[in-house]
Amino acid sequence: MDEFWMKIIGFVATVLLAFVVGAVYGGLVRKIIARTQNRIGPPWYQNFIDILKLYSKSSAINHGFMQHIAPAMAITASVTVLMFVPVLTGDGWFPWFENLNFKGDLIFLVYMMVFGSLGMALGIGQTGNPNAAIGVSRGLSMMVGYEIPFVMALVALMVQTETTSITGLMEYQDQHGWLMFSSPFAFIAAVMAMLGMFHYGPFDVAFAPSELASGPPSEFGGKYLALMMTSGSIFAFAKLVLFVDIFMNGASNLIILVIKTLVLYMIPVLYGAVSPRYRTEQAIRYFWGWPTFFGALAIIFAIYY
Amino acid sequence: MNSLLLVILILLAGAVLSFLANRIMPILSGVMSFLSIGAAAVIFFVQVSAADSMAIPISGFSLHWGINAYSWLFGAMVLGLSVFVALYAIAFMKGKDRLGYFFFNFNLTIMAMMGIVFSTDWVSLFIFWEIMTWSSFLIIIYAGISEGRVGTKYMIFSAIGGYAMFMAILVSNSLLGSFQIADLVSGFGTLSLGNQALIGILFMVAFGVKSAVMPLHVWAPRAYADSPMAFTAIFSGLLSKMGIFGMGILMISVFAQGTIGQTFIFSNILAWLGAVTSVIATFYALIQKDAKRLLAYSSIAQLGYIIVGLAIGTPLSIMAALFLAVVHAIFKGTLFMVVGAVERQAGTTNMEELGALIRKMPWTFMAALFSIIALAGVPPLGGFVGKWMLYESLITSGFGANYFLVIMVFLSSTAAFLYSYRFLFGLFLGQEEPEFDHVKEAPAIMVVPMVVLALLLLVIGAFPGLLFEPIANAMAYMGVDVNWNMTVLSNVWGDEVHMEPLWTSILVMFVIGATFLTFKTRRNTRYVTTKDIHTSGEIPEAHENMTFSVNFYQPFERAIEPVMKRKMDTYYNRIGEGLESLFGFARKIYTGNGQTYAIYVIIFLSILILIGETIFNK
Amino acid sequence: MPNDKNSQKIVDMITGFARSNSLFMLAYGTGCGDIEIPPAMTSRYDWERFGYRKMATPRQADVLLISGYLATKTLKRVIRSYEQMQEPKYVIGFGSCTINGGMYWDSYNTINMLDHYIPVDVYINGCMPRPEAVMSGLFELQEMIKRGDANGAQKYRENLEWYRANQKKIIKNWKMPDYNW
Amino acid sequence: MVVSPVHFIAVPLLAAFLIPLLAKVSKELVRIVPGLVIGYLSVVSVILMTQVVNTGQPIIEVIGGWSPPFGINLVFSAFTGFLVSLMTFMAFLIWIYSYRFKKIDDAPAQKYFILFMMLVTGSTGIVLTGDIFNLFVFMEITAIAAYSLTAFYRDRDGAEAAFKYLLIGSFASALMLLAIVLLYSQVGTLNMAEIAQRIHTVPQGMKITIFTLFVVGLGIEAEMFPLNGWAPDAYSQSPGPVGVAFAALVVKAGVYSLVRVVFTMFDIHGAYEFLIIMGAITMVIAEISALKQTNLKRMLAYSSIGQMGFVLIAFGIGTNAAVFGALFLMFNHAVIKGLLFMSGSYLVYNTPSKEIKDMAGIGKKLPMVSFFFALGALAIVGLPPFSGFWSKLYILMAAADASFYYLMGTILIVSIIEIVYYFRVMGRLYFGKPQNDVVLQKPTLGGIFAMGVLATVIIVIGIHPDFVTGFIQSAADTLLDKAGYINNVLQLTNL
Repeated sequence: MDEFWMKIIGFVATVLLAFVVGAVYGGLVRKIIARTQNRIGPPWYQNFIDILKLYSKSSAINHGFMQHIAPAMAITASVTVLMFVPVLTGDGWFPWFENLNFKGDLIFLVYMMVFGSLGMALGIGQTGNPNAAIGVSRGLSMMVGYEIPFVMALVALMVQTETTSITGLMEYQDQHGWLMFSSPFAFIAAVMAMLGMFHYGPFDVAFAPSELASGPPSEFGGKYLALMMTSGSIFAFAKLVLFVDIFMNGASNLIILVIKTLVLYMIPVLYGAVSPRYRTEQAIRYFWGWPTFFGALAIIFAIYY
Repeated sequence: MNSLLLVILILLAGAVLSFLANRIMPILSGVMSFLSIGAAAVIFFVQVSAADSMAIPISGFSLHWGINAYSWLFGAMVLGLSVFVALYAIAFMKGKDRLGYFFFNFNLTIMAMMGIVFSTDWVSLFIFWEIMTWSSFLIIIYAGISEGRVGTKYMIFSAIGGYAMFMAILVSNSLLGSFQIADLVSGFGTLSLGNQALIGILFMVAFGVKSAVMPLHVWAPRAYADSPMAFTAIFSGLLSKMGIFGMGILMISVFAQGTIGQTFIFSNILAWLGAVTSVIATFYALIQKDAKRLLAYSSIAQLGYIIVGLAIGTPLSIMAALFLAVVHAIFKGTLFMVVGAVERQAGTTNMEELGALIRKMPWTFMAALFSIIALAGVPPLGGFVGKWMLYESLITSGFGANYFLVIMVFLSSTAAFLYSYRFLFGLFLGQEEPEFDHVKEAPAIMVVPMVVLALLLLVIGAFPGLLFEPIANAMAYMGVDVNWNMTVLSNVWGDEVHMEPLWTSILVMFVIGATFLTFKTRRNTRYVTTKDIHTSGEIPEAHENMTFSVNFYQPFERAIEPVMKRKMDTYYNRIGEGLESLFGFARKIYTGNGQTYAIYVIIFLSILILIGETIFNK
Repeated sequence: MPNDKNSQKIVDMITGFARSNSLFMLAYGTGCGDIEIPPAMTSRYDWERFGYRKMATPRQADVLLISGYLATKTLKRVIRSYEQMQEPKYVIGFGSCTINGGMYWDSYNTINMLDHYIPVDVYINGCMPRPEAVMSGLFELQEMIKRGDANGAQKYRENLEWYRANQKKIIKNWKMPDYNW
Repeated sequence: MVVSPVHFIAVPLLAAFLIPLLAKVSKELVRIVPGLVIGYLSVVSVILMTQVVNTGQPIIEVIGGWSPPFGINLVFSAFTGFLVSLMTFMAFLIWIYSYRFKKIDDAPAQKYFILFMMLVTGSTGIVLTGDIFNLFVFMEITAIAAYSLTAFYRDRDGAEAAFKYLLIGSFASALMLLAIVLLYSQVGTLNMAEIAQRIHTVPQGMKITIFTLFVVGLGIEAEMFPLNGWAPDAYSQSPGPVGVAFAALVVKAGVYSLVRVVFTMFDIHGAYEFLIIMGAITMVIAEISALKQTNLKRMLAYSSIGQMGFVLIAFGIGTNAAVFGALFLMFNHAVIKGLLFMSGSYLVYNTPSKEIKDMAGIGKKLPMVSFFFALGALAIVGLPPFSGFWSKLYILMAAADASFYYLMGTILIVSIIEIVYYFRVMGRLYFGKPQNDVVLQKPTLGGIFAMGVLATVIIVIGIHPDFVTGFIQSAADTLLDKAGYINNVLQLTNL
């Protein structure tokens, strides 16, 4: 029983950590983008203020049941993904952040990541807003684009290490060093896929502000938007941790984790800050071009490894 | 009386009775059909055991029937789903004409499928196979769309398949001296390589047609889409599985005996065909604007996965294939029923016209939602379990080409999200239209089967072991042993997915999130219509519909344009045209002119006299 | 203790802080004043420093920025957008046109006093107001939110009939969903 | 002996001559008497067939007391008996069907039944006779009746068809006569059993020449390609019941004689392969032509030719199983094509153009007829559980056992073509939109009855083929037992 409560505490702590880190990263991103544009930018805690304000908005409307529960589905997906990604390894400084860590399986994670998007898409669909639907159409189309190199990279890793679970990959890395170096093509493919995964420029066509009226979430306000942003923060963190886990052998304490995730996160952020926007089909073709080539290379590399 | 015979006879009697009942009262027709299928199902699940077997001597042959774990799996699938669909069909077909005709063939198709499942020799299997073919053909042309062209296409391909099987059966009989399936299994290894290939390819063509593998699939989209939805649920859900049933026998047990099974080439070609089928079919599914067509293409794609699983042939992949087969039967059956309900209530299935039925048909939507989640393979529903096993089996198979196969399958199933969403969006979401204000929820008799099946998917997702058990038994019968666990999925590398924590996590978080959303400032949260959206201040008129539903995936279409340029259909049409002109030429032999015919006689006579020595002198 | 005044105050303070430092703005940029917004957003003045942000939809926005004159035709859209926004919501009248019609004071198709139609919390004077003025107007709004003075929405709800009567005078083909929150 | 094979020839011939006289007594007698005659023959055939099967010995009847090889003899063996039973059965159904086929006045009825009686006489005579010249005579009787029946409607098309038939048919007669003369000059006998006994004495070259003449002559009657130009026209221009008679009687007799020549009289081994090749070509060309037809009856005619090609293939394979299959197929073809022609005729009568495309939606107006047609279509393409399936199964099994894989492939591909055109018609019948309102020619009660009987036979045999397989098996055994045939016939000499 004790253990159970410890786990629950660990679970809550992990979610909170993910939220905090994710939201701070969100603020930092805004700051960085501002700096690249020669602006000062908002304070690093701006996202917290925004979320707080949105929670405090008094009224909210919905267009029906699906829209009502869509953010719940999003946060379900985010938290569940987080639960299956080992946040911290070993007996670091903060052992309670070793979350429930059900054996995370990569294929499962790939699918679980879609759960939230699909749930959101359904909610968005119910609003009847054409802009939102266009956004969904673009977003889903692009997802098909970036998932391919991503999965290729994952398959390459799985084949190379003969395990499909994240913990397995990390054990392998404990012995053979970071997969980032021992499987470089997979890393390249995955990072290129990551650009799309975070929906920063040039792959922000789904949410294109000022073209689609902020796209998919355009009918979501107040608590819905707040929950979506919370979920987004957690999800971003979870994804980053996943990348760190599979390519950089995770992190044993919080600082290393923050450093590693931040470094990784800077790739899409900085790339996005200076890039114009791709149209959807251009984005898809991009993903099915070089990233897929590297993915294929990674698989071939893994076969002969 | 033997319970196997009883099942068949009840279904046959049901067919005849429902044909006759139509004369008394049309609705009785459907009721008769439902009752007979229900009775057959009860007998099947209660009475039929592995000990049952029988032989019917018939003109020099004897038709052997029996049941084993493998055929029980498919039998259970057929009758289990048919009961629901038959119940649904009562309401769905109400008010249509020629119900007797429909339900006669409906029952006959199900009878034929049970016959296929029960058969332990090829002749019996072939007889029922052909009965299944023509009875389903008769239902396809029931709708009368385009004057049976769809039906003709179906019939041509079925005939190709059927006759390929016929030939394979006869060749194997002449080589092995037995029509028994078991004898083919045991004797296949003794055949020469050429004969193995011949029999293998012929059987593959036969089963490939029904399971709509790549070059043989062109009949499927229209046939699925144009028959009445109550039947398409059977057609796509079960009839296609008969192809899988046969392929399973071949891939799992027959080829394993032969040298051909060890060369990899055969199964690899098949696996790639399956994968390519699924990718292309998925692409076609997502450019459809008719929900029925969308589901039809989706069926083809899903069957592609199953074929990949069977062809790879590791224990896990076979298990994945069989699991997907069962789950696909359930969710695709449900989805076609959903489309049927929508068609019946709203009068159309065009996704560009329909929309926002969610508030009018909430139960139908729920069934559709669960089925779609299962179709897309998103956890935690049943579809995910099958997909996971398929991927893991490919990844752990240790064969280079399979790693690219997994990418193909993945591409297909990721693109499947697109059409999954399109389906739900097109029918149930989007803006409400006054045109469809009159739409009401389908009658309970239609809703209940759909919802029950949808819930079944939920249960299978939580306890996949419920399905693993019969599947593992079936595979054990076929000589492949697998380990299974009630709620844990595992692959050969020892990696596992535990469904329990997954379920707990998802459920807990969902409940927390939903509760939070619902109770926070609940009083202030209110429903507004879908007209009340951000439209830059413009207030849309009641008749203005702003749902984005035309060319929904246009950007994606542009991206995949090079693939879509080549259509199998056009190749067949070209072949067809070529043959037509060739036939036209042949037909000209009969000029209709008496003199010509006389000249033929003379020429023939002279030729024979000239070369008679060489022909006859042997 | 929901009725505890002190706790209420603390909550108010926190929400006031959050609301005032996170203003999502819906700019209704039909007038010429909208040209002054980009300088305010971009590197010269960079209003994101203060948590201001442009939002594209009224569902997510807190502030309706009426940037300039309003023709009778556009008034309807503005009202609609305003009503679609969720509380708490604020309106900033931008430029003299919104105050008294400005140079269009005698135009047949421009409204003169925006305040008659929707409640304006802050006016920014000038024709055009420079970005500095815009920023100062926003600061003013921030202060008002913190103080709890920016209650235009409440005013609108309470005096809905009066506003409606004014609006209907201008808009002849009145066809608008009910405003009921 | 109460009944004897002679009745098959004597009674209908007598009836044919009596019909004009009877017409003086009562108009109705003209219609009734042929029925009685054929009914009687059916009973006779059943009695004789049971006798033959029970004793295992053929009944050999010598006409005029001259024993073979000098006199004419009739051989009612299991093989010929089977065919004769089939023919009389079909003839009986044709009588029922045509009793009041159309409201025709009596003079044509008189002619019709006279000719029909002659047709029956000739066809059964061909099958029963043991004498090659006698066979020729019966073939002429059949042919003359058939020419006349083709032109029965006395319209331009009918006359043209009849003329073509006559033209080709005279070739057949001439060639056969020539062959018989040559044969007689070589072996000095006309008795088929004796010919079979002495054929090895004929020089090879001569033998082949004679054989060639026979093959071409009989091939015309058996609708072998390219000698079958007469068939489509004859089938499509003759009245409905006559089409049935062609399919069930005339062609069967032609195939019988060809088979008799190949299997019993001659000992040329190359003939079997020849039959296979010619059968395959016939089948392919005919089915392809059928595919392109727009006229229903022509389509059925070509299909009929195709089926005959299939029969020839089966005979050509020559094993016991194959011959069994071939005989089964002949049975099935008679029954099924009978049903198709009977129902097809009514479909055609209700569409003045006779075009398939104009038959759209007729299934709703004539449900029974359309149902019978659909059933026939399902059966003829060999779908289980109808009778056509079993014959196809047996033949293909025989082909597989003989390792004729390419042949099997050809047959099956052709079957696909068959499926295409039959199912196209079916789809059109049931699910096309009705085009025009024509005055419906409802089938007569007799017609429905005849079709119903055939449909029942198709379904019953399909589900339980054992009803006929015993007879067919003994028929096949008898056919292949060449020595037995010679012995049985020539035993009479020694008596």
